[in-house]
Amino acid sequence: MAPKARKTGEPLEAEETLQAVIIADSYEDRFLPFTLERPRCLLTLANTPLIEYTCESLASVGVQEVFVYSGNHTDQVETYLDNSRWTKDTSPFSLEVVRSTSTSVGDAMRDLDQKGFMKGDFICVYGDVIANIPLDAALKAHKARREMSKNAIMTMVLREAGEYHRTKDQHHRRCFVIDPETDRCIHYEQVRPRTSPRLNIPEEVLKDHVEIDMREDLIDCGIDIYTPDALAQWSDSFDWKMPRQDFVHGVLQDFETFGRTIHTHIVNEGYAARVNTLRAYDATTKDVVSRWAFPYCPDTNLLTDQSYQLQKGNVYKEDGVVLARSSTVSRKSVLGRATSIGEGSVITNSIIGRRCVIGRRVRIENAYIWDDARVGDDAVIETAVIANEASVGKKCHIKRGALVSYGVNIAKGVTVEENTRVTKLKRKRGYDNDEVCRGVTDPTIVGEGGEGFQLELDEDEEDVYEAVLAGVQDMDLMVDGDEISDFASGDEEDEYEYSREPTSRSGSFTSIASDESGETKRDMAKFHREASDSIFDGLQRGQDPDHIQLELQAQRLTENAEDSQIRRAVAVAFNRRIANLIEVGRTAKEAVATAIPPNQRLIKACVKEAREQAEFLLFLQTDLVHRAQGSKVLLNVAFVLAGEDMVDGDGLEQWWEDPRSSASAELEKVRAETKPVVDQMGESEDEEEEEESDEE
Amino acid sequence: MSEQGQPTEHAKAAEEPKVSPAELKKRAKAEKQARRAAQKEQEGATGEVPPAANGAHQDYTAQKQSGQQDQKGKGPQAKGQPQPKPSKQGGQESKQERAGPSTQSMPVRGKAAPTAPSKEQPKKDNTVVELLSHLYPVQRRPNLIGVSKDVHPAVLALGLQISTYEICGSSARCVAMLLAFKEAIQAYTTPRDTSLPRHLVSHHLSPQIDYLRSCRPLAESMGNAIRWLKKLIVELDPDKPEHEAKDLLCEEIDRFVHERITVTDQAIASSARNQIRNGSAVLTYAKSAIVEKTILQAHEQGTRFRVIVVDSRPLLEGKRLATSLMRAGLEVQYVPFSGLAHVMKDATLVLLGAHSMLSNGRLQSRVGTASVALRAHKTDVPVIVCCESVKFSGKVALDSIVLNEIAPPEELLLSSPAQPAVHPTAVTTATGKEVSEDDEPAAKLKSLHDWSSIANLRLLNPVYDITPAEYIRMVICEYGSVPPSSVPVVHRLANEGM
Amino acid sequence: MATPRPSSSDDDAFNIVATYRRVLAEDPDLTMPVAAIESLIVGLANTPSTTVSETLDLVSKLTAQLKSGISNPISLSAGTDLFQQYLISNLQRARGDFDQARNHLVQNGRLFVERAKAARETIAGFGKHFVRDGNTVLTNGGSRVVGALLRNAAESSNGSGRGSIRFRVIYVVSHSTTGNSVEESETAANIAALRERDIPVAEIPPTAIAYCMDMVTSCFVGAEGVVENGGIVNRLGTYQMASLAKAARKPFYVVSESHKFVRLYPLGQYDLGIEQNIVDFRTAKGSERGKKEAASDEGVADMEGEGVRSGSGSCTPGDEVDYTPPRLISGIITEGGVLLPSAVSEELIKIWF
Amino acid sequence: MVGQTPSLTTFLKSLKQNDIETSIELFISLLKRRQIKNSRPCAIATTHLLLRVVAEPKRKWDAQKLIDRVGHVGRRLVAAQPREMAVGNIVRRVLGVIREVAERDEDSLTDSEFSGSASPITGEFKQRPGLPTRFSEFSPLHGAAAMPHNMHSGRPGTADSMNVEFGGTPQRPGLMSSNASYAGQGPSGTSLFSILQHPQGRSPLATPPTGTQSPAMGPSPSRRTTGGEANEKLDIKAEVIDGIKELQDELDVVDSQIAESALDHIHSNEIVLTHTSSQTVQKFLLTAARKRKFTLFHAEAYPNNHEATHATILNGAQGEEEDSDERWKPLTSLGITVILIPDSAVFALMSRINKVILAPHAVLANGSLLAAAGASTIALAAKTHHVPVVVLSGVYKLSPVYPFDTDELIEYGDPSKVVPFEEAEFMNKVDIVNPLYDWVDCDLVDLYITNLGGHAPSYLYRIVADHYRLEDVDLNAKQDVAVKKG
Repeated sequence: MAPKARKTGEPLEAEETLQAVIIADSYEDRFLPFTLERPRCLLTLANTPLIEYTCESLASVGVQEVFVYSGNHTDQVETYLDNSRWTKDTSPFSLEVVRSTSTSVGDAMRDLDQKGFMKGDFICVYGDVIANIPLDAALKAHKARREMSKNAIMTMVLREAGEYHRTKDQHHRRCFVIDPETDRCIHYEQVRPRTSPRLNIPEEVLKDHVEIDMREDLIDCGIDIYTPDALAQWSDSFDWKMPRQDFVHGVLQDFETFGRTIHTHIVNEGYAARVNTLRAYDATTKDVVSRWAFPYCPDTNLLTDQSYQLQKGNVYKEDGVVLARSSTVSRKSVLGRATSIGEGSVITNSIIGRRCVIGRRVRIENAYIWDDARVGDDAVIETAVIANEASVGKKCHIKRGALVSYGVNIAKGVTVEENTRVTKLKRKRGYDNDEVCRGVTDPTIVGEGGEGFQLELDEDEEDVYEAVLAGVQDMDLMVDGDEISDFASGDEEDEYEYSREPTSRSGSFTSIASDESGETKRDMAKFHREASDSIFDGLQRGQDPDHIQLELQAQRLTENAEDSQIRRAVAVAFNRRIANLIEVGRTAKEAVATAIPPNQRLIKACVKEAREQAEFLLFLQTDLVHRAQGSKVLLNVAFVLAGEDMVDGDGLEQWWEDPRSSASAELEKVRAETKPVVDQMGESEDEEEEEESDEE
Repeated sequence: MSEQGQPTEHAKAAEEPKVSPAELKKRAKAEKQARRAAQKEQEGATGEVPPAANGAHQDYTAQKQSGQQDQKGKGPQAKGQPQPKPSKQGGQESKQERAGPSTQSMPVRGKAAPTAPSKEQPKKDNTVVELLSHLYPVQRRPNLIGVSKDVHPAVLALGLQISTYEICGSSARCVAMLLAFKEAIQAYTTPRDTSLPRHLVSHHLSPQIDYLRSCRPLAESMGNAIRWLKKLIVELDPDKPEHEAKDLLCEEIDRFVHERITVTDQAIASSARNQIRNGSAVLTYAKSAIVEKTILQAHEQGTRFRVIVVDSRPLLEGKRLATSLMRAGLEVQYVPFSGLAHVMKDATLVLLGAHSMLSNGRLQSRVGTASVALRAHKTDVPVIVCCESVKFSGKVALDSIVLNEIAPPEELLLSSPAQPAVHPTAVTTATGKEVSEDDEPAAKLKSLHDWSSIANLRLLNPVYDITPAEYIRMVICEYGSVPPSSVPVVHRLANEGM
Repeated sequence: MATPRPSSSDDDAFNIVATYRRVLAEDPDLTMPVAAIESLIVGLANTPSTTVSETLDLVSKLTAQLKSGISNPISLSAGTDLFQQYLISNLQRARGDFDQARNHLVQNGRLFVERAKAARETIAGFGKHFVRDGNTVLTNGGSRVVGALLRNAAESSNGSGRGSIRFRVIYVVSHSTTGNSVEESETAANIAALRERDIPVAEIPPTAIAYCMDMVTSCFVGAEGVVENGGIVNRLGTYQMASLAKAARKPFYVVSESHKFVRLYPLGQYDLGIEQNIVDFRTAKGSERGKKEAASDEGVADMEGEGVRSGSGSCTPGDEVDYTPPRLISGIITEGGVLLPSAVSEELIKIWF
Repeated sequence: MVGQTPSLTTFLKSLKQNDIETSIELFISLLKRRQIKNSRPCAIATTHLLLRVVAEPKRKWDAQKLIDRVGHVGRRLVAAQPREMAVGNIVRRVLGVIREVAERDEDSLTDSEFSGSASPITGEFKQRPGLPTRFSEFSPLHGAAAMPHNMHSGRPGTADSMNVEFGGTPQRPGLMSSNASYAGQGPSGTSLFSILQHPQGRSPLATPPTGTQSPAMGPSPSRRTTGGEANEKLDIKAEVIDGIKELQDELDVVDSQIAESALDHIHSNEIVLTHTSSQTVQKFLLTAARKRKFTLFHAEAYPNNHEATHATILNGAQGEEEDSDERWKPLTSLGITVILIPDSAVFALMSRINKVILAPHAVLANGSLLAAAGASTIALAAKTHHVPVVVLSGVYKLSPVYPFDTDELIEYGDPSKVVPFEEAEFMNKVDIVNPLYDWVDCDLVDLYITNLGGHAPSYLYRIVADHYRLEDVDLNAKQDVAVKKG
């Protein structure tokens, strides 16, 4: 079968038409509850359905023939496409929606193989990809390789990105081992986040290759170039479900036997992203709105009936938007046609669909509001998604991460708690996605007269909520500690529904424990030892804080340590200094007084926001547990720190609240004496705390 | 705290898998040595310099590291170069990262430097722009041979770092110089038949100074400092025993550094920050330690405002500024020089740093400043210059042609941030160049990297320009705020008065 | 805009000046040039003239009377000159259908008026494109065209079409003690109309223009006459406003129907050919002006058919005008489109040469 | 060719096989995806596309149908990428050509038709609008009330200007003079007379802008067609096609025409500064370089255009289509000293420069222009140093659009040109702005050089006027009419 395809493939070369497959179904449900009613690829991103972006991307690389695979909601997909310009005879490529019973990418591929649509090499993408990468180079390279050996069956197109990138899939650390000579991918693995980054590379790989790159800094948005041969591979092994975990992995496994090779094409220009989690949705929207995906920006008006205009500060308005005089729409927002904003309302960083009615004095931040939604006066909407035709009553408060699904009606004055997901429909038991039924309205959630209920999550869906949450977290949280990857549970691959491990819900900053796992543990320990030693020396020799600071900085660069480690090192060093002052007979008070104030710059340098302060205190505390007069010292330190305002009310508060600070009896004991300081600082700063908390 | 650069982490982490542990150790070692070295020269130095000078100052030290590394050929860049193939993008990219915001420690200049000498010596003639030929250094990067033996090693080292731009920024250079001089002075012994005040300057100090001048034209601040120092020495009581005299000198120098540079920053920043009000949009250009400090302080004292950072090739210093501000939690907008016209409309205040204030009220500062000031002036946005009085100068200048400095043209070859990995190491390696060509229409085409081989083609990379006084509303120095017209007054008071 | 003042007109069968005043009075939103044309037509109708030359003589006679009868004839002269020129160009050539042409004029007076008004609407129609969301517009009261323009913008500001346009208006209002009522009521009406339409309007005295110039995005003024070099003659204070706008680099637009183009080429403020006692030097003995009464009209020369006028021709206070040179004007918005001042002279050149 | 990224060349190739609608759609999406960008490529593509539209096989056009068709297509193109003004300009020019042709038929047959009765329509179609056109080009709404006076505006002067334009065919001057013979109009007729003109049969209320359009569109075609069905339909298609061909020729020669005047502007040992890479400028300088020695400072237009600039300096400007390899000699090879400087250095050097030469992206009706970002900073610096700023622009870049709101004309590009996408934290926290164009006000420009010669900015309105038909300035206006009617 496959060989035949190849045979016909050869002569065709000349006028070979470029074909592509869109896997429109995600075969998973990270977008619950929305995906109950709509296929993911029709969800709108910046008011344009995802599939549009995908098709654009394909058109822009000159694809001539497209097959769309879709599992659930196929009819919707079909109807949409039938009315879209992609099926008109003016469309740049011919498009066919393939109905299949596939429940995984694997099935789709096998089906494709049987149907034998594919004449030659083809591109395979998901229905939720946004990319403006020119593929010519990749295709050429691929072709060239295939000329040389027909075993080069696949090329993966990958985009470089830093290790932590808002647009990058946060919860699978996909690790590619590549032979730079041939761009061959010789090993692929998905490292469980927060587990030791140890790869088990078969040693022959290491033997055969002079030079290998290990890349974990790549955005893999599933743009692959297959040969028909590859399809054959799919067909040969029926258990394969996912292109990476199964296919790539599998093919590489039996390289020895079949000698088939998979290659990578790494690009460092252009944009590529997959909207496969709500978090990715959030990130990608940001990218699109702030023009990283240029030319795919709202004001490009991909859809013919759109009329977005860019205004200063990346505000996009479609014709006929009605803004009350006193309303303000500030940076990075998109407003759809015929949407009206009431007096005194403030829209920030939000996407609002068409024909929405936003009441008076409404505050909307980082929210995604789809078409025809209405929001009552004085409502507050934080980072949340409000789906089509949903309505939010007066004085409602939609908290961060809440998802309000289609047609849900939140009665006035109701507060929707963080990360609750309100919907009208629910899925019949069993995984047939299309089987949905109306659920019973739950007044406790949507209030009297409201419509909808909370969709309770099965284990495997948990991570959606985490994803949302993660999505709104700002970079530095994502950067220190792998909390995020922790959030979205570290299972294999997201096309996958099964075997999700329950997710931990650790607090929003690095726990001490989290610093020490597996191999990292060793490095960190090493760094910690060195750093704290040198700081301690510095303090002993009464060196200038800046100097110590520099020393520290240098070490940090070498060890590539994280902020929290620095803090820890500093904390410990100070404790040691103090301890040893006490040994020479000073009282805790004196000791602290001599140790800290002159060197406060050192602390200020690495301890800034409340979060960091809390962490710092935590480190102090935990370290003091096993030191003489620990509690006394802690009290004094806390006092001094507060006095020199190196820490403020928040810091102390957070620290005090933090479970880890009262984890064990001795911890409790140590911090006991410090309580007064905390309280006193606490109330002095309560007010700001309030506002901060809801700014968060 | 700007040092704890996330990107560095990424970069590092990103390359972790690729560099063998052995390599890792090597680098670690290299860096450690560097650090030690840095520290050695550092002794005492940091004492005077508060985190205030951070921006400049870290550079200054960290640069030392990289300096050392370059000499040992072990520095990260050095290692980056031999990478043969584009396929190593990862590696390069992460290098890029290091060159990016995270690199307060290694100003982009650092990279350009190594290639400079080799490229320059042979065909100086057709690389010089006649119009400005007077500005080209006789010989950049003096080779240690032929330097008079009187030159103190500390000064020698400093000279190298200055000439390779590892220490740049006029305050940083000034501080570094004085510290070096301290060592030089300590090492000095008065010959029999003469007395320290009479002999020291002429016979011991001047060779040092000349040497430094030969490395890179002295900054105004250095000039002032030197003048001050000479005066001080000459006025010493001849009968004072030598060691006392030397100690005295050293103390004085420390005091000078402290009073004239360290503290002044503080003073200026704290008066300048009051110019920033709630809701204002502060526009600044390139990177100035004082401006940075001012903005940060204003932010700390709770003023709500946003910052617009305009930046320009080749140095992209503004990016470093933007990074540190963003880390401090400010709302930052970053604009390439070409976007100037657009952002100026929204700006309510323009804060500029200075290389030096000239006696006719004109400002000498990073090239491009003049355009910014002009645009601001036209759109009626107040322009404020923050400048320590050490940088005030007796000189006058009408345009940027006579009084200026030419940086090595190679800097212009730096790959644009647009495509980092395309020619990341371009400056230093031939391979980098090829890479860059591959994705241009015709690979056969010449690239900018063989510019020097093309007759009639010149690259010109001036360092400063002169901003006319009428564009400047206010100059803030440690003595307070003055109109540009009274610069000479302050100069006499501050730099000649003593 | 000029207002009727007790006229010292000669005892003609047909009193052009009176007619003119009547016409103006009857239709408040009629512009002076049109009014002038109207009255000329009436005149033409009343006095039977058979030959072309007769007609022309008659018209020029009437024109002369009219001009001499009105204190500030600049604006209306636009109308009269236009009319004359039209006659000349049309009648002279097509002798055959002289009567037809004449009748056409006589019969269609009303039509012309309508067109004139239509022109105003037209201007308002696209002039509104100049007003953008978030703008602050500065204008000095009285001009009906500007009024219309702003009203038009206000109406389209409710999100229809291109989305809401939220702008604010600063009106320069001179409550000149002796100020003429028409003017004031005009302004008041405009302001009221805007406020009706939920457009915030601020009223400032002329002395405050410079102060608020920084918050202004663009200025719009009307014109009594647009002169040959593209400059304009308009109520006192326009010049200073334009100068200030220029200084602050704000666009300064003139809104005017094209029938207000006057054949007049002033070299400066005192070259408008009219007598204004704005600057009145006084000593204990009284005003200087007494003496130099006679020598008060240089530059009048180029307004043809214009003889030396009697002292009666001096403006009432609140009625004074000044001249704004073209270099201060960013554009002239006419029913035909936006002209650069340089284009104006071209237009006039077309008629007169 | 497998997976070839679409571009101007591929588009032109595909024009042959694709049917018209497809080509239009394709062009639109190419515009949207910026795979065809910058004035020249857009202009070229547009002409070719319209050529196809007009030449559409088995389609009999009468002028009106053709106008509507082209207008319709034009609107879609413009809507797709309003900031590529060249597209709109070309569309307008083509419409102009059509009306031109239509009018010629007119004359050949209307003489008999309406003898005495001077109807506005006949006027409109009889001769190209001299005065009124120029008079109201700037109007975003195409002249409106000015329409009636078209009938009086046959002036040889105008004819000439058009001849320059279309290499005027002999009969046209004749046509002009012939108007005089019509009743009710005078050679001295002018727009200012509008309110006094030809009242018969016109309700004053019909005068408002949209109204005026309708009679033009409505009755007239029927009138005309009833006239000379036969002789008109024969050639109109061919004629128009020729017209468009002429347009294409114009696009080919435009640079050389501009370059011809090089020697009048660049004297020996001059120091010239230019910005970003532009064929027009390159050709201009090359021509000068053949005869004169001068020094060129070249600002690199970072971050959007510096690569192209470098390439130009090193290897000479690129040929017509952006992806053809054909290049001209670099200036350096002609012994011209070229000095590459970063944009920031412009002010520093300005005091030594005698002339600044810019190439616009588009030139606007009031003499202001859009050019690569950074241009306004340069122009400003030049102004303050009293250095003349010369703008080289093909007529096809002159747009009759009036810049109501200059910010709207600016396109913002891809921030990753400024900061690499990889720098996660930076791109996440800092908002990065990368404008592609600058708006340069007319008072910063001293001289425009088009393929018709040199003009002061204040006179530009005239040139613009000569090239666009009053009725075409605002393409959308017709829609309004249509809407109002239906």
